[in-house]
Amino acid sequence: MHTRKRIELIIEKMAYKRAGRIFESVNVSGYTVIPALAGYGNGNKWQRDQDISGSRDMVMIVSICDAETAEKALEQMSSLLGEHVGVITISDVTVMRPERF
Amino acid sequence: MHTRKRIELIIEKMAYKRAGRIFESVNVSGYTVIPALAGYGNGNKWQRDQDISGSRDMVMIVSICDAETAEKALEQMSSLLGEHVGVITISDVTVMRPERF
Amino acid sequence: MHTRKRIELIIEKMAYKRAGRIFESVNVSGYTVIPALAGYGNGNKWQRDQDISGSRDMVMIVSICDAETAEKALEQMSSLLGEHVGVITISDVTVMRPERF
Amino acid sequence: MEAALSTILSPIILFFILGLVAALFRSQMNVPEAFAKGLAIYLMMAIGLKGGVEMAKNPMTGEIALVFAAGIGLSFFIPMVAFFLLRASSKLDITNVAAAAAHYGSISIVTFVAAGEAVELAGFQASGHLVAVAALMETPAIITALFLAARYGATKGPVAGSERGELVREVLLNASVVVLVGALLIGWIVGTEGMVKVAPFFVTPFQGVLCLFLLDMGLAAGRGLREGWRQLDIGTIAFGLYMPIVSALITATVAWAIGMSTGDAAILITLAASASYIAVPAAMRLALPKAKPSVYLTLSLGITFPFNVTIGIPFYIALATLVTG
Amino acid sequence: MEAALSTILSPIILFFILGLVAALFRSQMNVPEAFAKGLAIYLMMAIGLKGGVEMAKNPMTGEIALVFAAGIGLSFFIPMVAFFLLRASSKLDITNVAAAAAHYGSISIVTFVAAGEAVELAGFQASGHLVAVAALMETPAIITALFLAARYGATKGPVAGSERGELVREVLLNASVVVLVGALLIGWIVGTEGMVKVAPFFVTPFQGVLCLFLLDMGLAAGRGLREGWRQLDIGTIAFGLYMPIVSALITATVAWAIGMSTGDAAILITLAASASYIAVPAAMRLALPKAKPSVYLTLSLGITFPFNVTIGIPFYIALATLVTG
Amino acid sequence: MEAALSTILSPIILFFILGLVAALFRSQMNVPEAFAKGLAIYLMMAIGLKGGVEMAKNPMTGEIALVFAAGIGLSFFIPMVAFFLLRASSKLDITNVAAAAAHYGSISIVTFVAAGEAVELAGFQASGHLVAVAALMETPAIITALFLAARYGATKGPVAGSERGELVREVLLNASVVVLVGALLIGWIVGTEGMVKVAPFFVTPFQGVLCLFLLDMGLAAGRGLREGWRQLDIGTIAFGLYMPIVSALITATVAWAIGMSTGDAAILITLAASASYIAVPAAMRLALPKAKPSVYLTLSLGITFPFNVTIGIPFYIALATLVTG
Ligand SMILES: Nc1ncnc2c1ncn2[C@@H]1O[C@H](COP(=O)(O)O)[C@@H](O)[C@H]1O
Ligand SMILES: Nc1ncnc2c1ncn2[C@@H]1O[C@H](COP(=O)(O)O)[C@@H](O)[C@H]1O
Ligand SMILES: Nc1ncnc2c1ncn2[C@@H]1O[C@H](COP(=O)(O)O)[C@@H](O)[C@H]1O
Ligand code: NA
Ligand code: NA
Ligand code: NA
Repeated sequence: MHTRKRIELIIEKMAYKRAGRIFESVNVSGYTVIPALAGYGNGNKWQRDQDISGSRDMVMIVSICDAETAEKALEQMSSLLGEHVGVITISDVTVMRPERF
Repeated sequence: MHTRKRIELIIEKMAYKRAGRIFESVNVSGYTVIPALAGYGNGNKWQRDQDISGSRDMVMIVSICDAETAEKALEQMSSLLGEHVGVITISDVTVMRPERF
Repeated sequence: MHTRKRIELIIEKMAYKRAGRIFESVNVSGYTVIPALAGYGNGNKWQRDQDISGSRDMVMIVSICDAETAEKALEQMSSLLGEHVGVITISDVTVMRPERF
Repeated sequence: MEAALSTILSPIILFFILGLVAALFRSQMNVPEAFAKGLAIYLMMAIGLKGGVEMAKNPMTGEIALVFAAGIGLSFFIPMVAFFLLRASSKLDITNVAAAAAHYGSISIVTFVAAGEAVELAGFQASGHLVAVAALMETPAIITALFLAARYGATKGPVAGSERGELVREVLLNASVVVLVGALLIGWIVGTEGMVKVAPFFVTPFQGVLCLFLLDMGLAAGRGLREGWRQLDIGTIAFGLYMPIVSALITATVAWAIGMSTGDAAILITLAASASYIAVPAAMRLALPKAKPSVYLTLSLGITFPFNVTIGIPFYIALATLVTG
Repeated sequence: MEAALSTILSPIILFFILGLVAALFRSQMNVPEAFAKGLAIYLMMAIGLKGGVEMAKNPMTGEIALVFAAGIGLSFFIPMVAFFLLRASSKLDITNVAAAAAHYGSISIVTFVAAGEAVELAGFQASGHLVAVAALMETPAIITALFLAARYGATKGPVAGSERGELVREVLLNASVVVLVGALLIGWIVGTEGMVKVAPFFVTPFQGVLCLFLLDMGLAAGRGLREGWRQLDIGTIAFGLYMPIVSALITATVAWAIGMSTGDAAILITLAASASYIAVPAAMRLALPKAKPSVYLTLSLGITFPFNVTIGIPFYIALATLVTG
Repeated sequence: MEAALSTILSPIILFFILGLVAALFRSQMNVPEAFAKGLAIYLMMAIGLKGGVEMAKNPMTGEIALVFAAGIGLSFFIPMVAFFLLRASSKLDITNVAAAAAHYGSISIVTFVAAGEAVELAGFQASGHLVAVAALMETPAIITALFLAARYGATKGPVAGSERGELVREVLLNASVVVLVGALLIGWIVGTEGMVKVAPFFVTPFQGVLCLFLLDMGLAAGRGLREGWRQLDIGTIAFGLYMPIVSALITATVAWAIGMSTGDAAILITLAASASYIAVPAAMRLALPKAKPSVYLTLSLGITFPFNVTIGIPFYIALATLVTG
C-alpha cells in the first residue's frame, strides 16, 4: 500500500481541454473527466438541461499522481483558475500499483 | 496550502434540490451535482437507461467548505437522510485559495 | 463521527458490471457508478460524444465501506485490473451512521 | 375476438412484445433516456394537438361536461378502492400502499393512445375531449393518496430542505400536464387549418413513432417484471392484475349511468384501468420518499401496463360495448 | 396588424409561448439536452439544404453579392454600436459589454427561420441566398468584439493551457457553421432532383419539428427572463429591447440603399436584429472567460429572442415594406 | 463510372464526406451520443421491417437458403483469412489481430443500407431476405476470432467478476440483433397492409434520417482516421484497405458458384467486405479486453468504412455484375 495524491478539479466544461493540456504538460499518467448536472456558487445556480447554450456547464477532472507532479499541476493550474471558474483540491489516497503514477 | 473539508453526498436525484437548499442555508460557497449512471444498495440495483420513470436515479453532490460549515451541513442533512436514501461522507483536502471556502 | 473507507475505482464502462459483482461478493453495503465524459492515459485520449462504439468509455465507481471490506475488495479487484484498464484508490472518510457500512 | 387478435397483431403491440421478450431474456439493449424522453414529449404534443383540433370542431356539451366530472371523480375515488384492496391483499406497509394507490388513480397516456387505436380499429369513434379528460385525471389521485397516507399516519411534517410549492409544481406543472394541456389549447386555437402545416410531423408519422416508443416501454416492462417477480409477494402481484379490472368495472357502471357513447366509454374505462409510471412516481419521490419505487413501478409498469396493452384493452372495449350497446 | 396576429397564432409561436409561460411558472419540465441538440442539427441541415437548392436555381448576381457584403459588414459593424450603447446605458464592465456586443452582431438561426415563415405568410418571397448570408454573419461580430475588448484593456495574453487555433476552430468550425454551410453546398450540388428522396424528412415535417424546438426555446427564454429580472440592472434589460430595433433601423437603411426586395430586406433586418445564444456564448467562454453568461444569455435568450419572435418580426416586415415599397 | 459518380453525389454520401472533412479539420462538433443511438435504433427498425415485408411477399426458396448458408459460412471463414493476413502484414500482437479479424468477419449495417441504395440506383434489385442474412452474419465471426485467440494462447480463464452467459447475451442479444431480427419478424407478420400505417415514419423519411446518421458516421470516421494515422503502422493501415477487397473477391466467387442474382450478389459482397464498429467492439471489450480499441476502431471505422462507402460499393456492384452477368 502506497500513498499518492488525488487531484480534483471542478472547472467550466468549455475550459476542460485547457486544464487537460496543463495536466499533460506536467506529465500526469492520466486523468478522467466527469460531467456535472447542476451547481451553485456565489448565489448563482445552473442546471444542464435548462441551458440551451451549455456555456455554464461544469465538469470534474480527477487525476491520480505522485506528490511532486501534483504540486507542479497545482502551480500551473493557478493561472488557469485566475481566468476560468474552478475549484481545485488535493487529497491523500492509497493505491495498489504505485509505479503507475 | 490549507486544509478544508470535502463533503460528498450521494442522494436520490429527485431530492437533490432539497439537499442543495440545506447546503445553501449553512452558507457553503458552492456545490456541484454529478449524475450517477447505476448503483447498488441493500441487494437492489438500478440503472439509468433502464428506468423510464427516472425515480431511482441518484446523484453525487460535492461541496468544498471549511470545517465549521461542514459540521453544520452534516447536522442539517441528517434529517433529510432520515427520509431520502443517501450516504454522506466528509474528508480532508488541501486547497489553494482558502479564503474562497 | 467515525472513520470508514472510500473506494474509488475508475474503470472501463464495459467492465463495470464485473467490478460490481466483485464489490457484491465482498459484501459492500452499496456502490454508485458515475459516467465519465472524457479521459487521458498513456498519451491516448477518448471523448464520449466522439466514439460511436462507446468502447472506450470509462466510469467511476464509488463505494463507502469499512476497512476490512475495502481490503478484500482491493485484493479481488487486482485480478480484474490485470485484464481491464482501471485505477483504484482508497481514502479515509468520516461518516455519520457507521453501522450502515 | 377478432378485434383482440388484430390489436395484438398491430406493429405497435408487436414491438412492445419484442421489447418485453428481449428484457425477459436479459438483453442489455436500451433506448437512451434522452431520446425516449424526447419521443415522449413528441407523443404528448401530438395527442394534445389532435384532441384540441377535435374539440374545436365539436363544441362542449352538457354530456361532455358530465364525462369531465366523471373522469375527475374517478381519479379521486379509485385510489381509495386501490388503497383498501392492496392493504387487504398484500403485506406492504401503509406508505407503499398509499403510493401504489396514487398510481392506479392516475393514468398512463400510452395506454390511452393504444386504446384510441384499438377503438378505431374496432369501428368505434372516440371524441377529442377525452384528451382533456386524460389530462384532468393525472393529478387528483395524488391528493387522495396523500390524504390517505396522512390519515393513516404515514407522513410526517415537511422533509428538511423542502420548499413550499415544490410538490404542487411537480404535480401540476410536470412535463405531461404542461405539454398535454398546452398542445390541447394550441390545437383548439389553431383548428384544422392551423394543423395543416404541422400534420406531416404530428399526424402522419405518429403510429410509427409509437412503435419505437413501445419497444422502449416493452423493455422497461420486461425488466420490471423480472425484478418484481423476485421481490413482490403474490398478493401484490395479483393486485396489479385485478385492480385494472376493478377500476374498469366501476367506470363501466359510471359510463352506463351517464349514458356515454361506446367509443368514449371504452377510452374512459381504459384511462381508469391504467396506472401512471412517470408523473406519479416522480411526485411520490417528493411526497412519500419512504415508499419504494421497486413496488409501485413493478406494479404499474411491469404488470398492469403489459396486461392492459395486450389483454385489457380488447376487454375494456367489449365491456364498453356491453354497457352502452 | 393582421399579419402580426397570424404570426402570433401560428402553432410554432404558440408552442414558444407555452414554454415561456411554463418556465415563468417555474415548471421543472425540460427537453433533454441531447434531444434538443439533435433537433438543432436537423434544423440546420434542413435550412441549409433548402437554401442550397434555391441557390442552384437562382444564380449569383451582382445584387446578391451586395447583400452578402452588407451582411458581413453589418456583423462587423453592429457590435461597435452595441458596445457603445451598452456601455452608456448599463453599469456592466468592459468585458461583459464586449461579450454582449458580440452576441448582437451575430445571429440567431431560429429567429431567421421564424422570420422566413412570417415573410411567406405575409405574401413576400425571400431568396435562398440568405441562408448563406446568415452563415456568413455568424462570426465577424466575434472579431469586432474581441478587438474592442483588447482595445479597452479587457484581455490579457493567452490563458494557461490554451492552444493556438483553439478559438479559431471553435468559431469557424462550430456545429452551426459546419452544418449550415455544408448542407448549403450539398443542396446546391444535388439540386431539386437530389432533394426529392430526402424531402420527406427535411422539408415536409420541418414546421412540426420547429414547434418542438420552439417549446424548448420558450422554456429556456422563460428561465433566462426569470433569472435576469433579478440580476440585471434596468439599463441592461432595456438594451435587450432597444438594441434589436437599432440594428433593424441601421439595416433598413442599408437595405434601402442597395435596393433589396421586400422579402430579402425583411430577413436581413431580422438577422441583424437577432442575437446569438449558442455559437457566440461558446466562443466567449474561451475568449473572454471573465464575461458572465448570466448577462449575455439573459439578454440574447431571455429578452431579445422572445421580443423578436413575437413583436419584432412583424415590425421588421413592416419596416422592410416601408423602405422597399 | 456514372453509377459511381451518382453514388458519390447522393446527399447521403455528401453528408458523410461533410462529417469526414469537418473532423479532419478538427471541428469539435458532434451529434449527441443519445440522439445518434436513437437514430441507429430507428434505422434498424426500418431496415428490419422493410426486409420482413419483402420476405412475406417472396417465400423462402432453396436458392435463398443457399444464400443464408453462404452468409453464415463467410462470417465464420473470413476472420481466419483476416487473422493470417493481418498477422503477416502488421506488427500487432495476437490479441489485437484476433480482435480486428472478428470485426471483418462481422458486418456494418450502414454500409449494407448504402449498398442497397446504390444497387437500386444502378438498376438492380436485391431481395428482402438479405436483411436476415445481414443479421445472421453479425456474430459467427466473433466465435472464430475467439477460437483463434484461444488457439494461439491469447486468452486466459474467465476474468474476475465475469458471469456465465454475460458474453453470449452481449453477442446474441445486443441492440442490433434484437431490433433487426425483431423488426424483420414483425414486418413478416404484418405484411404490406400492416405497414401502411407505419410507413410514413419508417419508409418515407428513411433516406433523410440516413443523411443525419451519416454526418455523424463521417465525423467518427474522420476522427478515427486522424488518430489512426499517428498510431498505426503502415501494414495495419494497408490491411484496412485490402481486406475488404479480399473479402469481396472470396464472396464474389461464392456468389458465382451458387448462382446469385446481380443485386443479391452485390449486397452479399458488400456485407462480407464491411466491418463492424458497434456490436463487435462491445463484445471484444468483454472477451478480449487486452485488445486495443484504437486499433480495431481505426481500422473498421476510420479506414474500411469510408473506403467502402465511397469507392468500395461501386466496385462491389461492378464485381457482382461481372460474376453474375
Ligand atoms: N465550494 C464549492 N464546491 C463545489 N463546487 C463549487 C464550489 N464553488 C463553486 N462550485 C462550482 O462552480 C460553479 C461556479 O461557481 P461560482 O464561480 O462560485 O459561480 C458552481 O455552479 C459549482 O458548480
Ligand atoms: N455504501 C455505499 N456506497 C456508495 N453508494 C451507495 C452505498 N450505499 C448505497 N449507495 C447508493 O444509494 C443507492 C440506494 O441504496 P439503498 O438505500 O441501499 O437501496 C444505491 O443504488 C447506490 O447508488
Ligand atoms: N492517473 C489517472 N488518473 C485518473 N484517471 C486515469 C489515470 N490513468 C488513466 N485514467 C483513465 O483511464 C483511461 C485509460 O487509461 P490508460 O490505461 O492509461 O490508457 C484514461 O482515458 C482515463 O480516463
Ligand atoms: Na387509472
Ligand atoms: Na444580429
Ligand atoms: Na464483413
